[in-house]
Amino acid sequence: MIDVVYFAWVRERIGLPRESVETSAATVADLVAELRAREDRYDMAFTDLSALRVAVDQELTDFDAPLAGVREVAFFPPMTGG
Amino acid sequence: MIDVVYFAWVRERIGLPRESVETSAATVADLVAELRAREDRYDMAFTDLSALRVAVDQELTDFDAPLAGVREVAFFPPMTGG
Amino acid sequence: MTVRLQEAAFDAGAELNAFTAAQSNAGAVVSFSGIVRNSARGDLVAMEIEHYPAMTGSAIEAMIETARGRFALGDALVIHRHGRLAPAEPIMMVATASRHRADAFAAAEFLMDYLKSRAPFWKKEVTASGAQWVAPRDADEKALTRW
Amino acid sequence: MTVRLQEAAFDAGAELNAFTAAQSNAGAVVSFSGIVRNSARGDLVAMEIEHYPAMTGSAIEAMIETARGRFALGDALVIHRHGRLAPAEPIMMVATASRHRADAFAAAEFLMDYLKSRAPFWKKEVTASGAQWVAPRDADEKALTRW
Repeated sequence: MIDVVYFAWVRERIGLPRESVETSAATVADLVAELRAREDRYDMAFTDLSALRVAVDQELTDFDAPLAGVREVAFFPPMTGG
Repeated sequence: MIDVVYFAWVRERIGLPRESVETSAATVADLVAELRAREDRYDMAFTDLSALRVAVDQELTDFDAPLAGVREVAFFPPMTGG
Repeated sequence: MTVRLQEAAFDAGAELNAFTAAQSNAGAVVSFSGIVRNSARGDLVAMEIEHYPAMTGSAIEAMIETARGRFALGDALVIHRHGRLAPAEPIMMVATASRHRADAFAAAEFLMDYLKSRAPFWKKEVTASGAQWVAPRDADEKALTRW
Repeated sequence: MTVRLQEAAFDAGAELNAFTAAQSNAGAVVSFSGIVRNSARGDLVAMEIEHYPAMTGSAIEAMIETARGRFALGDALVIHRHGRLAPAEPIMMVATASRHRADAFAAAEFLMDYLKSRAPFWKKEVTASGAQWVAPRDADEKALTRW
């Protein structure tokens, strides 16, 4: 089980801020493929990966990051702090 | 008559902050030569012109600046504001 | 170092004075304050700021540690708000202290560049005609390349 | 713009807040505060600052005008003290306001670089063992070459 969290318009498109996902995906990209296969709202949220950023266990990383031992994956648009 | 003003260690070496000088010097450099000829304390203050800066009528300038129509010449070391 | 994430407004001047008073023998203190600007059409109702609570604090602390490794940085303060803000309200501030000004300026700019594009905050402009997520500016991503 | 030359101490935080409140739709405010550091041997008694009253104000105003021509600078404040200051006292501050942070930072650094080496101030360190005029740092003169 991995906690998957969404922020900003990713959260709005998917319609929830957080969910637990039963998955054996090896990488973030594999997890994205599984989520897209679920429902249109996921498919649409992940259409353009270049518009998305990902953090694994609260560290920014890439979509090819491995998920072994990971507890939390977060998807969100480019950050606009400051 | 030109008002000549001194700041920081130039003022200390010459021993006064301001004086009126009767001069027909054409440039700042000519005025410096006249002052150096006066007394040792002037000669010593102006020994190393690279360690001095000059302002003419409150504008930073160079030692070859003309003095025609000028009312005030200031001599001082490099500035250390901020 | 101090990192504070909060919904409440803060007093930038009081924070600057407290930060400055806490330094020993710093010659230079730089501060940056970010303020909610109105929308291009002048109809901003609110700026909503979302963040990633489990990540934000540690991400900013890591940025300050990186800045410490690159600049002679005596101390740093970051305050960043989240929630719903009105136009002209303070969003965030950074303060840095160093012996000399070059390090204080560089560290403050470094922290701002990273906070803009690498700290997990997202801004949404709420106007009379609707709400819209703020798009990142190309200049902000580009600013990171200088470090 | 505001330029103030004074012997009295000032409250940097209160000045920052007043400056910020006076802006309309600035998104970024940068401040720099200069503080009297102790001497290398820790025996500073006072920092004496001499200036050229007939020139100082107009020289700083000209620097701000130059900054306005080079950066998208909404407003600027410069406060600089003269006379006898104790260690840890504020010497001076600069504040700049712009729509975006890059201009506010650049204008503040530009003003600081010019104030350091082109505004007619001279600092003298008074220590237990005597008094000495502060020599300009090579880095300060060199900083001007980047503008």
